[in-house]
Amino acid sequence: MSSITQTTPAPASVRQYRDYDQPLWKRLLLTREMAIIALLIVVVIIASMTIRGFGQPITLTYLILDVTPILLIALPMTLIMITGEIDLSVASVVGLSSVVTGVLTHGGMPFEIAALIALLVGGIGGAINGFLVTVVGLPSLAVTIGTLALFRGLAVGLLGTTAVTDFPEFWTDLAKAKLGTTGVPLVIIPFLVLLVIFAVLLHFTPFGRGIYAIGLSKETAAFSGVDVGRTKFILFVLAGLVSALAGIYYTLRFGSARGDNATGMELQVIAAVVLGGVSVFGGRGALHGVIAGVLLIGVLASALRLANVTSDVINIITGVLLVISVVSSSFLAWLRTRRRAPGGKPRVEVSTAG
Amino acid sequence: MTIPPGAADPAPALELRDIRKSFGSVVALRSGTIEVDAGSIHALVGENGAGKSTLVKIVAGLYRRDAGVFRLEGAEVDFTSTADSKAAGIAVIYQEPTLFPDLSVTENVFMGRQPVGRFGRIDRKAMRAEVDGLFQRLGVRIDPDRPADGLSIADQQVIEIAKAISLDAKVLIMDEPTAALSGVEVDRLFQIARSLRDEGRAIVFISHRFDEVFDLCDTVTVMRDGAYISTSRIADTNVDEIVRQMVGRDVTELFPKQETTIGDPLLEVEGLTSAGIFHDITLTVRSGEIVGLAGLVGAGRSEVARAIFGVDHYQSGTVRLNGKPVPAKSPTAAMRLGLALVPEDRRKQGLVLDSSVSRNTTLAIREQLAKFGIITSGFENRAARVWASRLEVKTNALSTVAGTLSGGNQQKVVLGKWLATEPTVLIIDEPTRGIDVGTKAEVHRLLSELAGQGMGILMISSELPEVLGMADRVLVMREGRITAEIDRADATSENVMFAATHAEEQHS
Amino acid sequence: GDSGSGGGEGDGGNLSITFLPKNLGNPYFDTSNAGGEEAIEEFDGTFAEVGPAEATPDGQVSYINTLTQQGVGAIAISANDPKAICDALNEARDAGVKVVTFDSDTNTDCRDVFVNQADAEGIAKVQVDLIAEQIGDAGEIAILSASANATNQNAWIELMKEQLAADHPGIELVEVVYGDDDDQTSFDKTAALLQTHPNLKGIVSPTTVGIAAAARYLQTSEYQGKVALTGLGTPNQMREYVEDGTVTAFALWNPADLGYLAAYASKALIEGDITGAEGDTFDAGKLGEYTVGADGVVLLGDPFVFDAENIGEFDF
Amino acid sequence: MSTATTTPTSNVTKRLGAIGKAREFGILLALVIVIIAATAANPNFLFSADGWRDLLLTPSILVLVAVGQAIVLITRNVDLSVGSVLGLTAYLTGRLFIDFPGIPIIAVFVIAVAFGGVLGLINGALVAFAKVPAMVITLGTLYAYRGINVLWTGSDRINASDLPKSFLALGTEQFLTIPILTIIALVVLIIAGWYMKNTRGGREFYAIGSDPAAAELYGLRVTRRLLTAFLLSGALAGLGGVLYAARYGTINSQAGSGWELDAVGAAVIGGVAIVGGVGSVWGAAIGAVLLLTINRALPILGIPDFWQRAVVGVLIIGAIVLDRVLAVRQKRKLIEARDDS
Ligand SMILES: Nc1ncnc2c1ncn2[C@@H]1O[C@H](COP(=O)(O)OP(=O)(O)OP(=O)(O)O)[C@@H](O)[C@H]1O
Ligand SMILES: Nc1ncnc2c1ncn2[C@@H]1O[C@H](COP(=O)(O)OP(=O)(O)OP(=O)(O)O)[C@@H](O)[C@H]1O
Ligand SMILES: [Mg+2]
Ligand SMILES: [Mg+2]
Repeated sequence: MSSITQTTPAPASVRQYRDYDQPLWKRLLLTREMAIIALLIVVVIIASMTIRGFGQPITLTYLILDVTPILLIALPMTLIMITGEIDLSVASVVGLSSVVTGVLTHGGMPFEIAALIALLVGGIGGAINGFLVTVVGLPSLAVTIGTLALFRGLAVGLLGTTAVTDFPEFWTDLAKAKLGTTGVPLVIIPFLVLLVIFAVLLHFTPFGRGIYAIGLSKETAAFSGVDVGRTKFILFVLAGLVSALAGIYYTLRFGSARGDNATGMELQVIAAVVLGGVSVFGGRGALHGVIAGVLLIGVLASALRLANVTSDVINIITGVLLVISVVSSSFLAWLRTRRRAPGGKPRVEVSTAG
Repeated sequence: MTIPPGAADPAPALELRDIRKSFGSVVALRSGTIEVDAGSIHALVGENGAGKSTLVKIVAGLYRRDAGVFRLEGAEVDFTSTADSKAAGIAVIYQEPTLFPDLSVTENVFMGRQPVGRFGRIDRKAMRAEVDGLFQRLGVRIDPDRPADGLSIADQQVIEIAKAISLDAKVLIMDEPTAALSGVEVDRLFQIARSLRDEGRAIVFISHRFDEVFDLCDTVTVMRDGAYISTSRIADTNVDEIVRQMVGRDVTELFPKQETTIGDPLLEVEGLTSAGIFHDITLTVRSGEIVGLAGLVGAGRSEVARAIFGVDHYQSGTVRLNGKPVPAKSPTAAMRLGLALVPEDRRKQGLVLDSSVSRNTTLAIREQLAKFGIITSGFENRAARVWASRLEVKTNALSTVAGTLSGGNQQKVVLGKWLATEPTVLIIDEPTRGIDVGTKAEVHRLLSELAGQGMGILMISSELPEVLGMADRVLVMREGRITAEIDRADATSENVMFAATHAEEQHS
Repeated sequence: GDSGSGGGEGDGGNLSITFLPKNLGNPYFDTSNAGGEEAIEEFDGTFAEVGPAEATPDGQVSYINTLTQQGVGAIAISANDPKAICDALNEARDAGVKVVTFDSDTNTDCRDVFVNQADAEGIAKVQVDLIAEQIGDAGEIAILSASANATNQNAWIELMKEQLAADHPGIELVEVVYGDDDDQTSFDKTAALLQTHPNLKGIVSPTTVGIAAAARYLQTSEYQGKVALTGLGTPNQMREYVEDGTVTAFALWNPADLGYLAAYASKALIEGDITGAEGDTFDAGKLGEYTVGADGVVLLGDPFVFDAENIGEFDF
Repeated sequence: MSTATTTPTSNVTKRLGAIGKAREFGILLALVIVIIAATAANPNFLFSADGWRDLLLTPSILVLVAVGQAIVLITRNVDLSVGSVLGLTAYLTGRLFIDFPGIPIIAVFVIAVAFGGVLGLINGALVAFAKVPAMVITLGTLYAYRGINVLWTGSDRINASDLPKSFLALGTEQFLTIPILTIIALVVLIIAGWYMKNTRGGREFYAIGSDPAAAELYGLRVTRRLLTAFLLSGALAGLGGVLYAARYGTINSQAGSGWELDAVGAAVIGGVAIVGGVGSVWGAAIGAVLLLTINRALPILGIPDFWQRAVVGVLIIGAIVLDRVLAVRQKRKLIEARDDS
């Protein structure tokens, strides 16, 4: 079998490069993010039709008030998780900034200055995380388990058994104020501003390109002039700042600065971010999915509470949803490959002759 | 399993016929055909993306064919996992080394089939003894107890070879095993391959280096665009013939060195030292000059390149570009000053494998592409298209994930990514590793052209002809030191190899 | 589920009353809620029970909001924070929901009535008296409390400190630690207390979770019978320890009665019998008639001391 | 490095081996410092009967859970559901004693461990077959298992009086001054440590975590190993649940909540890399002991209750920084040693 089949030499053809191998609608619609958004819409529609009281505007008000801290923190958390790191200390920073605001206000400082200092403290907390992760080179999970305890400990230590409750009414009212008669809380505005900033930062800047590159291949990113350390440091500081902001909001909304404010919120944030399609291994995810993830969990909880479902069932549903959301996509992929596989072939027919 | 000489053996050891395999809309193989006899070494050649590795992966049980016949010693088989192929007596050296970075070299060689004693306890002594024997045979100088992490690509490749050989398989498939190796290692490998052939094994050898193919193999099969083209006995054919079949046209001269005027020094490295890795490295690259950096695998050339570019640490020494100091430990700063590095390990250092061709091509220039700090996919695609077509990257869409490209096409994307930064000095580590003849000529022409335009190029290469053909000046490294500096006119393979292997030699 | 959403039908107003304890899964509140349910069945209202899994104010706020949306008649709540849930409660009240706090109060302006288990003075005194008696009125003692911000515990601890200083100069309170109303934390804190203070003579734990965990640790340690333990506990949880001598006596009111009274106070508010003003009186079924005191406080009665003699008679 | 053999590297080799040990060594050092400091402040910490017992007893259950967690982490996965599994099996243990009076203790152990194993297997199956990140799956089952627990338990609670005395005794009894619980934990630790180091299965866990794609190429049975890892983690959490019941005697629906972070923390502090392939169950066990011993040492050292958590945080960070510094120093020495050879 040494016959040489000579084909006619053809001139090197000029290759055409399409931008995308899939049409726009497919790229937009068949994504994890869209699946979550669709699910969110379905849940809202079903809930408004079947659950008494869900359709009122007040539901929206309470929903937004409830999820705002998670929405806020989810923004920097998404970026951090896309780089493949994680920050478990965010809820503790919420508590710490709440306490700092409280202690300083209680000590006679104007609220505005106290809040600014609390923001600063949050930023410093984030910088500590960032320093330990990027300069010392420790795994972020271990570092932030440590600072989770440290920041919470500082918060509890600073206030002890007391809770500060004397905040200026102007600010506490503002935290709960609504936009005109719409029932939409005013806090949505600072959130939207931050959302735009973070969305542009992640999806439309060189910095954001670097974030994805780091998450997918740290080494390649470093070889390509992405300053891996600086990028991560900035993100941890941002997480600290935004968490501190959420802490101030938290303080104002409940009118109470306590050391244990927002305990355990880190897992809620991470659950929502992950539900929104961000990979814990980094490199994957988008902000619209994350926002939908946060809202989906919030809407479900709100609807189920209204339907008098107890919190344990809500937890089960949240958990199952998380599992289904990730399993379903790989299940679909599996189905697709199955349909294409050659039919009816036996699995193995290795000849072991010889 | 020695085949008695002269025994009639009608069934080939390995037979693939009209194998078809597609990934989504991409047809990787249309009609993959190869027939390998026991006791022979069979070359498989073809352009980048011709489907060679895909064929290998089907034999390995990593992919399942969509259609076609696959027989081992005459019996039809269908593998669903790599364990199946191993059990059937097939050993594969993949194109890209895949070691467990955290495990020791020894464990890497034996993973999944460690010798065990009582209670399933792994017999470390036996394992170690076997590795020592194996490494001795291959002439490997790697510490068997060190973790695989941090090994150079060449060392990893050597371990892959050791692993495959120790499997003692009936069919041994080597997918570009020599791409990262230099002469000495290649010779050792060939010795072993020949002795295996003489024991009656069937060997498939894939390479883009024709001298190797003609040196080692008995038969050669050519593929193009996923299809079988021809099979011939090595004795009955020649390089030009095969190249024509592969590429479908004649290929221009391989080392189209342009005469350039060499100008002022651009890159000046002085006394660069990193304890335990390299010492007192002093070198200069001038405008319009291609400086070749030769040496054996593990001589420390890649480390020098990485330190100059600022990826790695160094203890003392200075790096200047255009007279300006290049700060240590900051690739970003080095890039701003006009330095670029095409790294040796394209999968770990060159590419973001899970990202698109377009994103990869523009990763290093993302800041220049941005307008008012904003960058969009549109900008990226526009810039990427220019380089994809210049380097003839074989893909349909710029959104293709880089990891699914063939090895050579991945290399092209990395090249494009760095050329896009329009550097003053380009450091390029193994520029044509895994690139087919046609494109190799293109790359060489491109490098010449760039030098002609005044770029300074520091080219690290383990391929001696490439160094001799392209470099204006050759530096030779041995065990972390520069041992010789030879002008183009004086450089011969003998004196370069001598400097690379003999410590006593001290050129000035 | 439609239990909580019964609209304003019926003449006497909307008698759907929802109990919102500090957290679910707490046997103390189980007992009090059962008392509430009993009362509500007596007067044909609708009973419901909701609450967060962990004792946090923000968890409670979500539920208060939901109850506001559902438009229940009254909320009977044990507050996790005196201030943090205030705004939510006031929004509920603006929407016509009556608010009764029981067990743990909020600020006075956020609720209509507070059903107090026993006045703080009395609770502090019974515990101080018990420990003084058990350690012979001299030596080191420590307190194992609930969470650091628990309103009622903190108030009692302050009063205990005052009473100790005034009437028991021989007793020294060396430390207050917080077990967060978590079994395991309280258990480990007890161990730490005993090691840190080798001369400790007694522990006071003014929380049902804390006292049970401390008793369990003492029972298995070399300190059993040497270090006295008292505080507030439920008979079912403490029975074993009283019987084997780890604990001699502890105190509590009847939580079922507390819930029962809170339910009747809610009913009275809904039906307009009381407004929460001082001097208002209402009927509380089997418990008789109660009068609203200053600041809208309704007092259940004095705490009860359980010991080996009488513990057999109780089951809650 | 002159001849083709490996003789000149043997010196380097030994030092490389030392790096591996240094990972656990740093944490061990931190632990010893904590114990010495606490004992200096109050000799009772180590030298009283209760002090000695608590020193060994308190971390034992977490050691079990951390060992399971370490195995999962080494395969580049994570099991966040361990706290919920522990809580669920602890309650199951109580229920078994209440609903089947006279049930043999050993049967309870077997049932609970098997139950934990099944819960772990569910995690493993979802991760291995659906090929999705374990963190998401187990975060989901963290909520789901806890929810089932709350649903089942309601506000019921198991009290010490519901459990047989002989069972409770397991939680405190000692053998040659070593608590039974500690002995159980040690036996599990030794077996797990041996298995991870010396068997094909154990090494394959490392391989899979080190590079899952390579594991596929090598033809390792990845699915089976992943299932095993999660099964082990679940079963050990189940065992932890039984022992939790024996030790604490009271179990409500929140038992073991938050343990996932302790377990992951213990493993990571003990040198197990969150990205897999690196570390040992020994390190995780030492990490667990360190974590809980710090907690107990602080009151002894006179740190006021409110500030303890802050100090715990500082000490956790200090321990991992120390570990890191030792590792880096060792590595530098090793590279410099290459010049001398
Ligand atoms: N997993 C995959 N998904 C999609 N396309 C793939 C995949 N693997 C290979 N391909 C495509 O199949 C074609 C053949 O690739 P293959 O790796 O077999 O080429 P090759 O002959 O080995 O080339 P080289 O010499 O560059 O290594 C290429 O176009 C490649 O992009
Ligand atoms: N992190 C590390 N730890 C220990 N040894 C290392 C490390 N990195 C590299 N080495 C060793 O240093 C030596 C120099 O490697 P280097 O990759 O620079 O060689 P090279 O001359 O570029 O050869 P190649 O052709 O393989 O690229 C090799 O022996 C390599 O194994
Ligand atoms: Mg290939
Ligand atoms: Mg190199």
